[in-house]
Amino acid sequence: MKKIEAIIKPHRLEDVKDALNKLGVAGLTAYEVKGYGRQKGHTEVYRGAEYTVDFRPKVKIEVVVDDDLAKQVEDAIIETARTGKIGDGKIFTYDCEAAVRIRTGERGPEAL
Amino acid sequence: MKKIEAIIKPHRLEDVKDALNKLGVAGLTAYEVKGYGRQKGHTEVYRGAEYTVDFRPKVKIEVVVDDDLAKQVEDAIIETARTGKIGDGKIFTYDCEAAVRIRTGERGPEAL
Amino acid sequence: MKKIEAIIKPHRLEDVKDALNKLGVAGLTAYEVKGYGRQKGHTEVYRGAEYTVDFRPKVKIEVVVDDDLAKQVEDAIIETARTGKIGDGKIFTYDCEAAVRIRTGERGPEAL
Amino acid sequence: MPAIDFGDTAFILMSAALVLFMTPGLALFYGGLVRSKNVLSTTMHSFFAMGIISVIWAVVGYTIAFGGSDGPLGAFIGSFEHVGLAGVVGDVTGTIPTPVFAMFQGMFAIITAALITGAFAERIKFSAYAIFIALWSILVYSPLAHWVWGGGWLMQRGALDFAGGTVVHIASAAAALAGAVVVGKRKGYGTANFQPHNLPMTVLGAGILWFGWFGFNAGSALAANELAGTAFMATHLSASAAMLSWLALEKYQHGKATTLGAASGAVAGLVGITPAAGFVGPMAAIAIGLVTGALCFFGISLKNRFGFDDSLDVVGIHGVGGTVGALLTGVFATVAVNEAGANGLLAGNASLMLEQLIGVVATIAFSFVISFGLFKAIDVVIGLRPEEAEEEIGLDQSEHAETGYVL
Amino acid sequence: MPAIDFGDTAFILMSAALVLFMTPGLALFYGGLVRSKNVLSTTMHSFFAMGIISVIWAVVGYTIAFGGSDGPLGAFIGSFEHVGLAGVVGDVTGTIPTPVFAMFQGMFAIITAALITGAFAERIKFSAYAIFIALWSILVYSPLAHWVWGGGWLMQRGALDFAGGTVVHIASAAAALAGAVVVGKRKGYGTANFQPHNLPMTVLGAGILWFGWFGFNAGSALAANELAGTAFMATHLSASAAMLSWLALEKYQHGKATTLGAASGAVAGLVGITPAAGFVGPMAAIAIGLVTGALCFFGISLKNRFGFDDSLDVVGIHGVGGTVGALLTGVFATVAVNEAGANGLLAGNASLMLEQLIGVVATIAFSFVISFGLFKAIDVVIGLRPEEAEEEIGLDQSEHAETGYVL
Amino acid sequence: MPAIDFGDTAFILMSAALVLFMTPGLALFYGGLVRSKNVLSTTMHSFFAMGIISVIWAVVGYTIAFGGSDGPLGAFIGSFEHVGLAGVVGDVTGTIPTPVFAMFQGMFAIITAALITGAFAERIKFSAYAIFIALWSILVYSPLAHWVWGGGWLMQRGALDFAGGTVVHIASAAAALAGAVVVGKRKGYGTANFQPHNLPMTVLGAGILWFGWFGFNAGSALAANELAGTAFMATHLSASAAMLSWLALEKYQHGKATTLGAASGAVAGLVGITPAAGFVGPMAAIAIGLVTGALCFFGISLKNRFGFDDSLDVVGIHGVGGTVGALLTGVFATVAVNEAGANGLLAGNASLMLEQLIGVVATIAFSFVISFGLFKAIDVVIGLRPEEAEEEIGLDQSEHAETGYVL
Ligand SMILES: Nc1ncnc2c1ncn2[C@@H]1O[C@H](COP(=O)(O)OP(=O)(O)O)[C@@H](O)[C@H]1O
Ligand SMILES: Nc1ncnc2c1ncn2[C@@H]1O[C@H](COP(=O)(O)OP(=O)(O)O)[C@@H](O)[C@H]1O
Ligand SMILES: Nc1ncnc2c1ncn2[C@@H]1O[C@H](COP(=O)(O)OP(=O)(O)O)[C@@H](O)[C@H]1O
Repeated sequence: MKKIEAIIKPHRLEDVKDALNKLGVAGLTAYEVKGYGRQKGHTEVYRGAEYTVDFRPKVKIEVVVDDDLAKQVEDAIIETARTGKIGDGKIFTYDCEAAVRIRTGERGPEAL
Repeated sequence: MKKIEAIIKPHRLEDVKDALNKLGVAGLTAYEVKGYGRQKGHTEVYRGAEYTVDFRPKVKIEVVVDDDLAKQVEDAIIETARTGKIGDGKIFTYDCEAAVRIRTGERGPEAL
Repeated sequence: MKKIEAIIKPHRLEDVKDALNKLGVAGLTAYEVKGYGRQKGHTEVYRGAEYTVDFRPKVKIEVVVDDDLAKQVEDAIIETARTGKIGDGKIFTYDCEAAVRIRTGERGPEAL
Repeated sequence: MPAIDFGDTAFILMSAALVLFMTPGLALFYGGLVRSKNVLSTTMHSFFAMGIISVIWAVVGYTIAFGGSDGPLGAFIGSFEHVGLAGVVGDVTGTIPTPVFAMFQGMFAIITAALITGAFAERIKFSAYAIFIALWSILVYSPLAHWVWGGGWLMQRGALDFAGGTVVHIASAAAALAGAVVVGKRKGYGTANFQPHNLPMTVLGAGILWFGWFGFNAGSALAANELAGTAFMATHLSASAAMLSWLALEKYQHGKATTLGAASGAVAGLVGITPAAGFVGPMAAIAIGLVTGALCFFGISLKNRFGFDDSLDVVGIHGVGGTVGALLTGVFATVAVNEAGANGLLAGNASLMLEQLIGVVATIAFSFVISFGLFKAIDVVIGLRPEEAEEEIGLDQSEHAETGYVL
Repeated sequence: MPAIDFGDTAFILMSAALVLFMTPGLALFYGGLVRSKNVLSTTMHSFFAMGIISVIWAVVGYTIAFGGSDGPLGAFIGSFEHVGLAGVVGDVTGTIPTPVFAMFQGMFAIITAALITGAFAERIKFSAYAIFIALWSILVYSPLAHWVWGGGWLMQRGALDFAGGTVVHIASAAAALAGAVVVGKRKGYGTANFQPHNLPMTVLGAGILWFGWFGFNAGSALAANELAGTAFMATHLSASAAMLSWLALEKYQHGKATTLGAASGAVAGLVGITPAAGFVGPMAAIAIGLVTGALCFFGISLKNRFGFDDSLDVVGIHGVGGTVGALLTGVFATVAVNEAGANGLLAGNASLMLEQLIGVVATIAFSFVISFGLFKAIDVVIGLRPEEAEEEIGLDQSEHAETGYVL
Repeated sequence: MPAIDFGDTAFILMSAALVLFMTPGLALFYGGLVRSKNVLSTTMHSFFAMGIISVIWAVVGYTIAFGGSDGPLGAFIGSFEHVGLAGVVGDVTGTIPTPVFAMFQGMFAIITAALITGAFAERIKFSAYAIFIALWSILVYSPLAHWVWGGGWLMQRGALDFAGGTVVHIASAAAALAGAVVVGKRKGYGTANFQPHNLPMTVLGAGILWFGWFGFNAGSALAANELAGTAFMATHLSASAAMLSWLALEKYQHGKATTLGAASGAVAGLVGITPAAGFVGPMAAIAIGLVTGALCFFGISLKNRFGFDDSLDVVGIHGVGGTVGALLTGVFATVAVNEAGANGLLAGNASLMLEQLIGVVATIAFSFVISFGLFKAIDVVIGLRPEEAEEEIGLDQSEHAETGYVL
């Protein structure tokens, strides 16, 4: 199995989820992260003191899928998460050795 | 070493932690995530507008352990996180190539 | 490519980011986590009821880099995140199979 | 010069303070309903009104509203004798010092302007907003206050508006409608999730509004007398009853009674009773509350039917509630409660209803037309909306260089 | 008809507003103490009381409490002459218009009902709750108010209760105890973490309660006179002193003085002084505060000893504090402060103590028994608790289809 | 004994309640500005002041401030006749019962102490803080109140301070400066991010402060008369105008007008008008607001120039604002507004300016020196600061064993 991690712009989450859903991905996990990258941060001012905030709000999606599906998932994310502007984010792929569904104890692709 | 990631129901965290502790796991990292899966979401209503919330609050646990311990950790999580109802979550296992304890510079299993 | 995950004390984040930046790391992702480990928790008291809080606030940094850079990144994190006191955290290294930049579709080290 | 009554003065001083407090309350009420990236800009809309409108009121607003009606334009605006609050210190209005009267009335000018802002929350440039409310307060609010309370034509015709159903609620809602239309919809309207980010904040805001509304309505008696007591009672009972009818409908339509529904219903009831508060008894107040709560519950869906993005339901609550309240005043008013008032439909007088209707229509027309023009003009000159990317990042950051929460 | 005093009227109008404001304050105080998934349902308990109790009060509550005592049941409930607040407009009570009196008293009815809700927070169905407080207000609160303030039997015996130690605090705590027992413990009680989710919110709530309590206690003089001043002073000093004794004990027992301790101690002191406020001098008020703060600090552990889950310590604070305050009124009351009051133990009169005790016991018994019966009956008919899974998800979502925070 | 006026009494009772409410407001204002790990400790600084200062005020503070001035030390402190508030019940001050006067004044003692805490927020041991404000209130606040309002030497010289520009704002700012210097900078000052954690909370705090300030300033007329109305008007207009000048400068210097700027400017304007409120007309009030807002905007950068860490800008806002206000009182005061006042520079009397200056300098010197000594002494005896590690974890956890938010 492959674990695909995507760091995307927060407002793309719903669309990405729907796209993956259409591919037959039954589940995924998401959370808010702070991203630092080419996309510049911004400056805030509090009582005259300027703070530079380098991190931008992003959402990270993690989804473990069968090897066959990995490519399609990647493509679907690229398609739905892309706005064409800097800061659209990255997709990273890792090998996942084992998966278990806690409720049933099912293992491997069945657990997904 | 193995990295074990478990996505569980939030109220199971304490018990899972205690169980791992008993196995001799010295440390772990946890954080709140939003999970999408077979467990359905719910509908919210604000001034007549209905929103479907597909994500459910989950907690993700990450623990890196020596290869020998991996199976026991997995079993312990299954045992303590299981409620038997849909949405109990998943356990994923990955290979971890290296570990360092920042404070001392110790490496490998020693670092855990 | 390698994925380096570091769990560090929250107030070290800025320095670590700057150090990695100097090494030529163009981007990274960070988020708040709760850490359980050798560093003890603390006790809170609410209307006479004592609660033990075992988890401590930590920040987790994730950065995917070219294999060559991995060692330097690790060293830079150790150097900047270390305070010498318990709870300084860990660095874990994983293999990353693929990377894509969503905006351009670039792949591999180029995507970073 | 009539004598100052210290009891009355104590009451109106405190009422003025209460009405001022409604604006931070509104900031919370509105602030909790937007997304967290816009909490400060929304809050700022209200808070800034406390600054700009107060100064404008002192300089010209008060005199336009309450200057003498003897001049040729006296039916429409007051004379300019009190520019810069000249002649106010040392004068007496009714049984209270005129500075107290001027400040009490000034607080109404603030909250009215602030109410409008719910319509274009999350998508207006701060500079455009600032210019808009400054001009609106001078060109719309102050003249309207003159029409109804300052001796202008509506007052002369005999329309009843105890504490500002037309001047405050209908006027702000008409401006809000113009704003929603001209400013346009929020980016992502209809697709993105505009769920309120902090409902406990909104409920606190509603609580403060309710609290402050006693100053607003009972204070409008301008004395600590029986009438103030009656208005207080009507205010409280209408708010309560409207909460119940809103919740009942919500339960019926969606299966659950919500916290936001309770807060919205209460505010609707407060709006509905505003024109009537000093003219009706307790059971009429409950009736007004029940009806207003129910009609506002349906009112908030007008925006969907007509396709404008009135983000925080200014039209649905203040427009519908203010109109319903003004008309129900024509139904329930009775001189048994207030001799200085008039009898309404139930007391056998149908003509009041006509006056009420005229008041409503005139206010809507006047406020909508000028507001629409103002928004259009500002849009041409400096632009109303931030860049798309800025709207997406959120106005707190793009307009104010701040972040609401770092928890 | 006696003359209306505008100063007194101004004061009671404002006091009524302040007492109303206590309920949103309580919503914050309680809301901050629960888990974030129940913040809205807890808030709603208080806020909804503003709706339902007000309407009930207008329809029957007021007349049960303050209708005439001449009828055969006059020692227990008032006559029904004021159903629907009939006869209230145009009437005068003391030196204030009766509508003002009726509303001031109505605010007490609201907050008393809302106080109970701390006992069963986080685990009651909203519908069950709504039915409970509606009935409770009619069957328990209004009669009790009649007993103590409306000319009923306790008033005739001579028990002193300046602003509601028995009627408000003891009555609500007894109902709370019944609720905690019948509703049962929260899922996970004793194992899960019930840490407060938002203490700044709770502290703000405590601040609003303190502020509003001036209306509650000083307003109970029903005039802006010396007595109001004395009651104001006693209220403030008792709150302060109780905060100090609570913090001192906390520091001694747990090593740290906490913010929640400061807020809880202050509320305890406000509860403790409520029955005594108009009968004691400043140093007695400080003594009452110190003692109440200390005893409530121990009071909150009663629930552990007796094994009921009084989630937000209604019994520990309002029950213990109200009882201690009622008894200490029997100790410290003196006609030197209030001629219309009575002398207590320290002024050489032991008999007052007995009356106070009778008042306490009667109130506890009456409220507990009826409340217990109500809870049991509602449980049988529609059920008190949501499904386990719903309780776990949180009542905000399961009962109200809302989420408190989206930060 | 002069007669009690019920209107005046109603007003001062309510004003006292409003001033009390300012302290929870300050807790929010300050609490929102610190990092979330210190929100409770910062809140506690204010809230605890409500406990400790009230009791101290009752025991000795009041008599030091308002005891007779006939004794040999009478120019500096009051006689001890009112220890424990002896003789207060039953007495009358002006037209209000003395208990009301004593409580109204006591609320000033609380907020003044609480204001100081912004200077050493996020890094002081709670025990050290508690000892400091207890002693400070006795040794600095009460004597100063005597100097200016209790018949002491500054009052005799003729300095004008309507509601506490020197006693409250300058005194607290001088103590704050001493605190910032002696306690030292926060760990990480200059490098770490000290961004406010909850600005909506801060804005709400500012709203409550504004609301409460009406009690503070208008209440200082000690009657519900014309003067109270004038002071109310001046207060409101200065706050508004200062918000505008602050925002204008901010926009000019940093490109954006901020929400925190609006809140800070308003507070600056409220500070600036405090000494002048009852002596100036509306346009002078606007002028004072504009100037104070602008100078405080620059004032907050003093700490950078001089290198002290006044975390929440007590010196920059209350010190600068109080001083500017005191001096501008010397410019704008006119007997046309208040016969009991004096003419200032614009009315052709330069000598008032000198008195104002003497008042300012004497207050700064007195408060700074004693505060400095107190801080040093406490540092030697029990230590002012927590361990470094504790400061890093945050004072909520290390000093109070609590967590602010569990969202
Ligand atoms: N090497 C990296 N490792 C982990 N996360 C990264 C890395 N580079 C970028 N990111 C994440 O991707 C986000 C987008 O990257 P950025 O360089 O801003 O734009 P783009 O994706 O268009 O190149 C960043 O905010 C960060 O969260
Ligand atoms: N393929 C997946 N990749 C990553 N996370 C997943 C995946 N499938 C499910 N999850 C996570 O596991 C949680 C539980 O899954 P769900 O399908 O709801 O129930 P169950 O675990 O009982 O099958 C989800 O909320 C989600 O966070
Ligand atoms: N085996 C582990 N797997 C994952 N995270 C761990 C593990 N051990 C420790 N951690 C993380 O590292 C943090 C620091 O570890 P701790 O044992 O407290 O101190 P130290 O790093 O000095 O040994 C923990 O709070 C936890 O977040």
